Amino acid sequence: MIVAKIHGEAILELPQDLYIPPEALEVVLDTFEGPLDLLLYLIRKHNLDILDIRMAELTRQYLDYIDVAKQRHELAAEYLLMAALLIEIKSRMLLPKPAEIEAEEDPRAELVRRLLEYEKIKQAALMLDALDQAGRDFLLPGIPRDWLDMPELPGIDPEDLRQAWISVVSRVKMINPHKVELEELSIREHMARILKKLQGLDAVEFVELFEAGTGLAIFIVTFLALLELARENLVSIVQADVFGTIYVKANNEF
Amino acid sequence: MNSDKARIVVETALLTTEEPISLVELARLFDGEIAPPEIENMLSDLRCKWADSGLELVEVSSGWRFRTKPEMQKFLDRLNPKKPPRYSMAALETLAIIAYRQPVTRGDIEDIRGVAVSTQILKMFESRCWIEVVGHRDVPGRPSLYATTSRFLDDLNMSSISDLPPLQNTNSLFEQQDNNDSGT
Amino acid sequence: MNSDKARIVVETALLTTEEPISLVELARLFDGEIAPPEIENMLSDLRCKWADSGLELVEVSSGWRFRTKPEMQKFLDRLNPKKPPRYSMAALETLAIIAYRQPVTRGDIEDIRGVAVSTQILKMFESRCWIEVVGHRDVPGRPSLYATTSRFLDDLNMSSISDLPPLQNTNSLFEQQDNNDSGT
Repeated sequence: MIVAKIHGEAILELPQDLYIPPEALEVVLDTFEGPLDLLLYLIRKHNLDILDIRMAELTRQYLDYIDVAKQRHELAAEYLLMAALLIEIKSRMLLPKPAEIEAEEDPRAELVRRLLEYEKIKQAALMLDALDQAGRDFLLPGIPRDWLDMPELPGIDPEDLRQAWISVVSRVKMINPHKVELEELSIREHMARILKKLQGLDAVEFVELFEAGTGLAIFIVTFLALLELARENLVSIVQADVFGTIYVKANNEF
Repeated sequence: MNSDKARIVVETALLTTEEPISLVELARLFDGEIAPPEIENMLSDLRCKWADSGLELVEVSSGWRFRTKPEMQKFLDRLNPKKPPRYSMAALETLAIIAYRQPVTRGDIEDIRGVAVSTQILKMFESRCWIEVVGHRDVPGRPSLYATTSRFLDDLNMSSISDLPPLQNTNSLFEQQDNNDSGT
Repeated sequence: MNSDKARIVVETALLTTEEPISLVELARLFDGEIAPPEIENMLSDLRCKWADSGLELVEVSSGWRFRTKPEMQKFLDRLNPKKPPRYSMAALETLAIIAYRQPVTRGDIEDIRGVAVSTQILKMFESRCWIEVVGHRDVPGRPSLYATTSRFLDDLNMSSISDLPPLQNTNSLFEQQDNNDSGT
């Protein structure tokens, strides 16, 4: 048996969800985001084409709905405003159209536009919610940097030192130029190295100061550094017997 | 510095910040010694290196960052059972309007949703740095214009607003219109 | 779950948690399916795996966590640059004298600079482990002899003191000396 025809298509039975029991309305009401949401719900539940809303039916359902809700809720003004709008649209559709304003837009058009836009946004909201969200669906690595509390120390580079040296030298040159002389760096470096090695020790064998495998140049520089240390009276070089072991000791360790 | 060492530095920087790091910022790690194109190569090396792990290197709106893969969440949730609350439909709709229709005023949002927008919802997204006021519409009252931030894109793992899922037409309306159009 | 997959889960948990995670908590990741001793094995595997990176896996009192290796600091600090502090000219000159003329006493430095050297400057470089006392000159008062340290070389990216910029040709003073040298 054909119950109804929608767009020329035969409907054989009533949609199951066409009727909403009144006591269910209150529960459902809280889930609606507003009158547009409620209208969309009613339209979709009726499986109706949003473009071809049957205003009489929709308005009746909507009014039933807010009537029930009104008894138990303080109803938001937006719902009443929507009710007024629906009734206005319905009444305009009932009026016979004089020929001269036939071209007038369907009174439902604006409502349909808003419903479609709202439905799009509703879907967009669900799509947004479905996106992976930092903190909810994935986490971010954040290994703490342990040293952040440490005060930052000034950084320098070798060029800073050279500039500082030049500044010292040029100043000294003005005062007393002959006191400054250029020395072979590596001899100075080895002097410091030898002193460090001697530190805390009674004496070190002369040959131990020469590291095997470091090459002739290093041997010579080490030897020169030793001579310089002796000249500056920073180390003593001792040989007890002829051809005996030569010992080197720091003079501060007496 | 050799490139293995440099790659380790880039990896460490990315693992120690929750914020994404841009190429320009990554170049700062090396005081300009390594050019951005070379750093881009390192990033793609790192992406391969991490392919079989629980994190992945991704490019989002404000730069590069690691994130956990979705399949890890099941386990990680057991470690930290408190989950951030889900947003209400009202909040999500408001966010969707700002994201898809930006810049919008509060009035625009109310027009689309058909109900008043609670100040709380806007404040909540503002405090999460997901939306911000980007200007004022030149009408009486000069209402604020809201737009989404790059933090919003980062948190949703997108590099631009065009990565948002496309809006769907929900009705035959447009099909019909198309037919009508082609008929005329 | 196979143990490779489980190790990935443990690694991911450790990389995304700021607090150390105990063995018991790590076992929670697997809902008790994997026993703590097996997780301990994974942790030691992970420690080896990370050995050559910028992070290291360490056990602290409350559990396991990753931390950044100290040698990464230099680079990571450049990401959030503050205005870098600088040494005074007096401090730099003192350091230059120690670097180029080591070993020197405080008196030597004062002779060269022509002004008194503040104890604070020497203390500052000593506490930074850039200079150290390597001996005492055998003269009345037995003054300390200062030299630079290997830490100083490391921090300035030099492998030896001879990597210091050469002083030749930087000043007419040295040019004269060079001429003299070549003349002899």
